[in-house]
Amino acid sequence: MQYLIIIISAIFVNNIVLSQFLGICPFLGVSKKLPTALGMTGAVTFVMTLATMVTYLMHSYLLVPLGLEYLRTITFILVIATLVQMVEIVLKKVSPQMYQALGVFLPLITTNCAVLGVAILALGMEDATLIKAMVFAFSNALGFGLAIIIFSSIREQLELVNIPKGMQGVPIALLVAGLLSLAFMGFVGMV
Amino acid sequence: MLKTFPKGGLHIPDNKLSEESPIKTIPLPKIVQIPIAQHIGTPPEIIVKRRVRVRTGQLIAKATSMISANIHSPVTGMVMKIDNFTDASGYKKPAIVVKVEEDEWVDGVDTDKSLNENIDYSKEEILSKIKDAGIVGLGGATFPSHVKLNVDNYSTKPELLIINGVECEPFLTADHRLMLEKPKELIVGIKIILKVLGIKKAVIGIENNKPDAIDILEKEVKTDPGIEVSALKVKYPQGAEKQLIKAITGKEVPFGKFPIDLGIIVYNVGTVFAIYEAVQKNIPLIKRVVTVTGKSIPDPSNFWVRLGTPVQHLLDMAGGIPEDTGKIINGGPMMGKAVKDFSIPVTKGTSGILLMPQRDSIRGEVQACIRCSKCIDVCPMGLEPYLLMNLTEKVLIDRAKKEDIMMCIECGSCSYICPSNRPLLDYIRLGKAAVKNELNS
Amino acid sequence: MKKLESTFFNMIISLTLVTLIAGVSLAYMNELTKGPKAEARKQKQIKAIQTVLPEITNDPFAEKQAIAVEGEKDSLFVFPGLKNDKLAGIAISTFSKKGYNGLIKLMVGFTGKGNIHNIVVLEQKETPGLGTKMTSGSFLKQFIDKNPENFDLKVKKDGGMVDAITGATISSRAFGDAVQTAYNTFVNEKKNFEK
Amino acid sequence: MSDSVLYTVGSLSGLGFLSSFLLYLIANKFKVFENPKIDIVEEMLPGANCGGCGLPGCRSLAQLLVESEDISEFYCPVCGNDKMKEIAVLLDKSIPERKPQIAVLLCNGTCDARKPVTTYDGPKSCRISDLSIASDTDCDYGCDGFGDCVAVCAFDAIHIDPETNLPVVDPDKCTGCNACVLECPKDLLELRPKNKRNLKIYVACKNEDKGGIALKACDNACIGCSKCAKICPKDAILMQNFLAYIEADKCTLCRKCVDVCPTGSIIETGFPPKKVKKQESAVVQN
Amino acid sequence: MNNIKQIFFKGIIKENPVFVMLLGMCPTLGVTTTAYNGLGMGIATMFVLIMSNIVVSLIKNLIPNKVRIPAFIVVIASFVTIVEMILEAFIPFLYDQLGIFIPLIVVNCVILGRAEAFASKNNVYHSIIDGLGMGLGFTLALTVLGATREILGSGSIFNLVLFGENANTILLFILPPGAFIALAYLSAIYNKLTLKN
Amino acid sequence: MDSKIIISGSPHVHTNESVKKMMYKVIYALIPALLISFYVFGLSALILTVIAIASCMIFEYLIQKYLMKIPTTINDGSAALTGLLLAFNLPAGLPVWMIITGSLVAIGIAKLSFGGLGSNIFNPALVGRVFLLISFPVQMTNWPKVFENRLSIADAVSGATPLGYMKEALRDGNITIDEIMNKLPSYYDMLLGFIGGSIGEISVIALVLGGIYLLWKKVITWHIPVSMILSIVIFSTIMWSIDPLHYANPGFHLMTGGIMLGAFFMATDLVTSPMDNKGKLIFGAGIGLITMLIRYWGAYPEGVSFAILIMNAFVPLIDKLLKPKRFGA
Ligand SMILES: Cc1cc2nc3c(=O)[nH]c(=O)nc-3n(C[C@H](O)[C@H](O)[C@H](O)COP(=O)(O)O)c2cc1C
Ligand SMILES: Cc1cc2nc3c(=O)[nH]c(=O)nc-3n(C[C@H](O)[C@H](O)[C@H](O)COP(=O)(O)O)c2cc1C
Ligand SMILES: Cc1cc2nc3c(=O)[nH]c(=O)nc-3n(C[C@H](O)[C@H](O)[C@H](O)COP(=O)(O)O)c2cc1C
Ligand SMILES: Cc1cc2nc3c(=O)[nH]c(=O)nc-3n(C[C@H](O)[C@H](O)[C@H](O)CO)c2cc1C
Ligand code: SF4
Ligand code: SF4
Ligand code: SF4
Ligand code: SF4
Ligand code: FES
Repeated sequence: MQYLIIIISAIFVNNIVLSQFLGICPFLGVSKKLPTALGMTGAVTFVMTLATMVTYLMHSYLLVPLGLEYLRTITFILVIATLVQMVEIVLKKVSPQMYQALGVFLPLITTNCAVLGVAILALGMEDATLIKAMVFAFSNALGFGLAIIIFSSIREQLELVNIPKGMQGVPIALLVAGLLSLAFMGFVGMV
Repeated sequence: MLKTFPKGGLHIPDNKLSEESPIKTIPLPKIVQIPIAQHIGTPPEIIVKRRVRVRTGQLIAKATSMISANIHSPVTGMVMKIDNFTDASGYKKPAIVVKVEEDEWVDGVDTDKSLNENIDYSKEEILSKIKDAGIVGLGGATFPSHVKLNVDNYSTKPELLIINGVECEPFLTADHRLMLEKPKELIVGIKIILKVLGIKKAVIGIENNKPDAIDILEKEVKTDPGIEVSALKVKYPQGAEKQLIKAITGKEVPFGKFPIDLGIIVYNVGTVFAIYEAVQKNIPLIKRVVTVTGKSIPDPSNFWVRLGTPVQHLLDMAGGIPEDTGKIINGGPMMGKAVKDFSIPVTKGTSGILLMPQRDSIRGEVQACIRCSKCIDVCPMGLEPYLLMNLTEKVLIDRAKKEDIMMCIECGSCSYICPSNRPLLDYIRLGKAAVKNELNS
Repeated sequence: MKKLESTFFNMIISLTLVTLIAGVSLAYMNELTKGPKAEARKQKQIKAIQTVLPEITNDPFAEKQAIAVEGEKDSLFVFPGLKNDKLAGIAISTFSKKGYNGLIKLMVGFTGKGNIHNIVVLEQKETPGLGTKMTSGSFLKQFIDKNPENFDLKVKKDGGMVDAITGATISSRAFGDAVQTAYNTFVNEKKNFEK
Repeated sequence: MSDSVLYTVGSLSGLGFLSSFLLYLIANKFKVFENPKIDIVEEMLPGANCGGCGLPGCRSLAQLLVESEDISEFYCPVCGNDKMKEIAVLLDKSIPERKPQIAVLLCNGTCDARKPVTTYDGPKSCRISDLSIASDTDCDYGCDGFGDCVAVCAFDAIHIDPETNLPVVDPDKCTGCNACVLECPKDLLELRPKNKRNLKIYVACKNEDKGGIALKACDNACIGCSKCAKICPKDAILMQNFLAYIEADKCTLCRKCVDVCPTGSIIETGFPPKKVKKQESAVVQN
Repeated sequence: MNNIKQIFFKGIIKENPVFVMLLGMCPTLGVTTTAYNGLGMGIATMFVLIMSNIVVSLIKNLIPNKVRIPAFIVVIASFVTIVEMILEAFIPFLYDQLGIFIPLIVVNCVILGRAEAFASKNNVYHSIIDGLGMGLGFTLALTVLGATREILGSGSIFNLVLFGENANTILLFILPPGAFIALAYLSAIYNKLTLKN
Repeated sequence: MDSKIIISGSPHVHTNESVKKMMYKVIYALIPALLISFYVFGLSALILTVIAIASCMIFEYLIQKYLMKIPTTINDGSAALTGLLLAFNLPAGLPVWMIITGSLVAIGIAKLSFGGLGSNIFNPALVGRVFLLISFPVQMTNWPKVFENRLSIADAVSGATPLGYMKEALRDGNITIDEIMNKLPSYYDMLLGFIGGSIGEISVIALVLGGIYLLWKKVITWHIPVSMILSIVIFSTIMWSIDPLHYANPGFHLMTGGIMLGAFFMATDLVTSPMDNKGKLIFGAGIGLITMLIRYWGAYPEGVSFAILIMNAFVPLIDKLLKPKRFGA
């Protein structure tokens, strides 16, 4: 049950993009086409879960025992950066197509604050355990995925209509994100 | 329950004004203008010269390639010009102009009106007669009939012949009148085709808004167990080959395949009559039934018309050109082509001439698509016309192709129904042309 | 100068070096700010205590006591305030988890008689514009100088005396709940501080 | 030094060591080579993705430029010779010099000269109108004036002149990218050499009908009288299908033909005004 | 000299990180409930940006390509941690307000983006100017957005009450959807203004 | 156009239906519900309706003319309809400036920013309503009592909607559904519309009548209303049978709140619903499900508006995934 609450909360109620404001850059950047959005979701899910696992372990077994909590930011980001770069190198070799699709955005996962943000937020959960942290990270990644998939399908549709000149590009994307977030306000209070 | 095709289609006020008017034979015009490109495929090669006298039924252009058809002189007279003239396509294309002098038929033609029921030719003889007569499909697509009939070309064995007596276009009554007036000839024609195909079974599909035709033909086929008449629910575009097959047999011709791949062959009733005349009477295809109609036409009629006759002549015969004419349509209101003026000649594919008054001719103001999905609902091919138009408009031709734009049969149902007056079919045609160009380059 | 190649040796050395230098400087910075950081945290509470209590002369922090609350893991903190060695009031850092978005933390100051001297909101995550109005003077004012003994801390809707924030009954309820907890603790603990 | 400092330095540099070690291992194990020059070349290209090079986009050209042995086939009209040379030098390859070009319109069927005989009532697109009708005038070859070419120009170089209802090419903006030439369903646009003062002489007509028919359709039509061909000292004028065509590489811009044309369908641009004779040319200012 | 000016101003207008490059959107949207928060965040980011630009441009040639990103990130993270410590120690009020977004300065794409795209290719002096320009552009955008949201959503500006405490303000603007919507229209206005020039 | 021969591509005939006619049919269909709300809430409902419609049309005109510089489309009736539906979703007696703000949001933000009629992703009237609900929760949940202050526009005595009352009561705990139900208006009142709520959502009968008219006129199809209502019935029946003490019966849920208004008039908005019939079924079912989730466990007592907006967001995805079956495929 508590896992269910974590999942629903992360995907719908406190959606990482639409209400927590994390990972907005890739959300706006790689959402022009549905297939790239799907690829990005996959990459983020993988990196986020993995990163949270590693950082959680590091936090509990290295930083806390040594009293080095203030190194949280720097160690976490170092781990994430290394991890992402490894994923990038591997992906380039294993699936060049996907690498093409995600292009410059794989390195940007490093600077995707969602990954670091979730890693940090995971520490703040009540009665955190490793499994819980990972479920938390995974469902946040799904929340990211849900948002970006809907968003990219909307943007693909908007390609076919005549957006007024002043609203083309960034403004309409932000406006759609805003209305999406408005709609998702309906879920508040659910958990 | 009457049969029909399940998905899409719509009801259009049918306005069959000339329904009651028997097919009249009209006097010959002063000149005829015979375009060379009258059918799908390669145009035939002109074999007459200027200042040569030709007789009615004489071969004047000879089929060149596999998919091509002969053209015969529809009148007797002098070849005046061989030049480019605007035809129904709106473009200037080569045509032969003959000054009409009289109506002297070539030898060997049986001009006797009596019925000849005995089919005493072999399969090969019939085929070559049809080929020589230059017969093409008169239902709209003008595909050379001998090609379609040559079963040796196909890997699938034919099983069923469908005769298309649907005439789902509003206003047009040519096929309807033909079925009423020449039922016996049609049955003979069907038997000829069955003989060539080597099968026994034929179905005549007729929409339920022509009960008299259904009655007459049903009486005629009583003695023939192989031929049956199938009354169909009225729904546009039931006359389209694929929809007709679906309505009668329940089978769907897959995209990129032909009816023959299901063992089915479809002929229009006009074509069947032409085949009868070619085989039994040696008459080449030089005339056809044309409906001349329109709300403001004094006297909507059906005529036997020699090919090449200018539209002007037909209109004179139907009571003159009304003042407020806004559009001259070669064909029916849904699929017909608007032409530039009254000098355009009748060709093998002309099933009707429709005049529309000015007020009905102007299109409504185009508005944004309100996504009402009516166009999707009426599309008989299961396409999404709104999407195809939008994609074409934004030059996303690859995506349009992925959305199966090439499947569109250009029935026009979508443009008809769109409450926003969107020119859906116009854009879909453009998209199809773009896809074709891309394929070529 | 030419850029270093990505050889094994170079990679390891350079990254290790960078982290090493970062480590040294961070550690140094940490040593430097350790004191001020703790001080800042303390100052925040001290300031809150000073606001909610009448004038005091002692360092309430020195006599801080943790009091466990039934059914909760966290405890309340009690800070006695003395003026010239006489009890001037008690500040209690209290909380309620019934807020619209969970935890609300208050510092409530009681005079010796149990009258509320003042309240400071330490932490809250309520909806901006709704629940957050609890930090506004107009809402807090109604508690000042009231004694919970005869001032029912329930909202009016539930039969109490608190004027709820419009549109934020839940937050108001939680606020009252936190103050009530503090008052209960005050009643229990008061005698321990009266010298 | 306190313990905490020691721990900090130890754990951080340990982490640094570990990351670089892992990265090195992985990087070596999964090596892929992608020529970094592609990125560099792509950055040098204009990035308009206009298709002027005949390829789907700038990156495709960059890739081909880098990867092909012989790059003389490839040319980005937008870059022009200088930039292309720069790229060639960078890649250590050579390219032939190309003359800059500019689009011109081979139709002078202005509203006054060519009266419509029917009304076209459909989407405002040259291509679509051509699907239902050759032209709403009697000339089958002339400009439809719906501006498909305008829409396709990535450089804002074509505009429809409301007076004549014909497109006008801005010689300063046109890069000769060929996009409009490919787009026009009537094949009315042609790339001709660009020179300093925008000097050009060309026959602004594509009507292949006989003279009489052509003239009936449009006052400015070329009637195929061959006067220009006869007077041309360089044999630069080709007569075909009742239509004259001036070959740009033979033409020396002597302007003799301009004077003899009875309909004024030969257009000269960029020349100082002559002693007022044929002024029709003023209609198309490109 | 002109060059310097260009580097400086491009961050503020032509390549404004928020309106044009869409970088660092999370803090942009997340902390701008008030003008004050936007300003604070902007300044904190600017500090990190300038410092890391300096260090990155200093050590750019010492770092092999493969460990470039981790190395830059360590540099950035160090400065972020320093900012975090300073804020916690000396401006605790702002520290509380900015919350999780302080550590997230590390991943603010603007900073790594500039380190990668500019500082790693230019000298120290230019990198400082670039950092300053970008930082100011960022700060400006955040402050304007913060001010807009604060005025509409709370009826105040820099915590200065404008319409009286009980005025009905459009709450939505201090909630997440309002952030997106306000920024959407601000960038539309920005587009309009810059396009005209 | 002079009397020349006209050329255009086929087809050369067209139906009588037009966008304008469709919009007006929807407006006609809403009239019974509108009359009931005038009867129940009186003058303030009339003022609300007039202001909402007028301001929507004025904004449409001003923005199109002066900001977008395109021909205005106020004549097609869609702006008026948006205004009417916005009014239907607001409580009577809402301050005028808030109504106008809602219109600005509906027309300016939700509709014209996307390019106008047909281009918007989200239902404009609902965006306007939800914007107001979140921005002004106090005023937006201040429901005038029925049949009181009908003729004045003074501050109305505030009542509660049945759903709002139930949510509040359930949150306090210690009270069962039956006890709550006893304090609520009778089913008869709910059916006719003599209950508190937004002006247009109250009368089930009038709304269903209008819906049937639209179905008959083929402006809407049955798919969305049926699947939406069905999913609500199924979900609420399941919860009700599990725990009848804390979950109300399906009949109550159907008759309260904006379900009928939503099902027949707002979820069916052509622009913001899927094109494909299967897609429409999924869309409707999704709305039903989310509505009930919000009603049961969300912060808001009523969920139809949010549910429709959330499903609006899924429409492009649904359109992409669900296509009509191609002929011969
Ligand atoms: C390019 C082309 C090739 C065709 N090939 C065949 C064929 O091989 N066999 C056949 O029976 N019909 C063939 N047809 C004829 C069609 O099956 C069909 O009878 C004809 O196109 C008229 O149908 P419609 O008016 O519905 O389009 C062909 C038609 C076209 C246009
Ligand atoms: C939309 C559409 C409607 C058609 N309607 C008819 C019709 O009413 N009657 C008819 O004989 N053919 C109609 N056709 C043509 C048939 O598809 C087919 O070409 C014809 O029946 C084949 O016979 P034919 O080769 O003898 O012409 C229609 C085609 C299309 C695409
Ligand atoms: C987005 C949202 C935020 C809310 N925030 C709060 C809040 O911070 N505090 C609160 O007491 N109620 C909040 N509410 C309102 C509650 O859900 C509940 O309706 C209200 O507290 C009780 O109504 P009343 O105070 O008008 O009697 C919020 C509601 C919504 C929809
Ligand atoms: C059946 C039907 C339902 C409609 N429902 C709404 C609605 O709920 N909200 C709205 O703003 N407009 C509605 N409209 C009007 C119109 O579609 C709407 O203004 C567009 O969404 C604007 O692009 C409706 C129109 C029709 C035909
Ligand atoms: S014209 Fe094409 S797209 Fe339109 S309804 Fe007919 S088949 Fe479908
Ligand atoms: S019928 Fe017209 S308005 Fe309706 S969906 Fe199709 S294109 Fe759009
Ligand atoms: S030049 Fe060609 S593309 Fe341009 S307007 Fe004329 S016909 Fe159209
Ligand atoms: S006018 Fe034609 S050739 Fe010139 S830039 Fe534009 S599209 Fe290219
Ligand atoms: S700032 Fe969060 S992803 Fe860029």
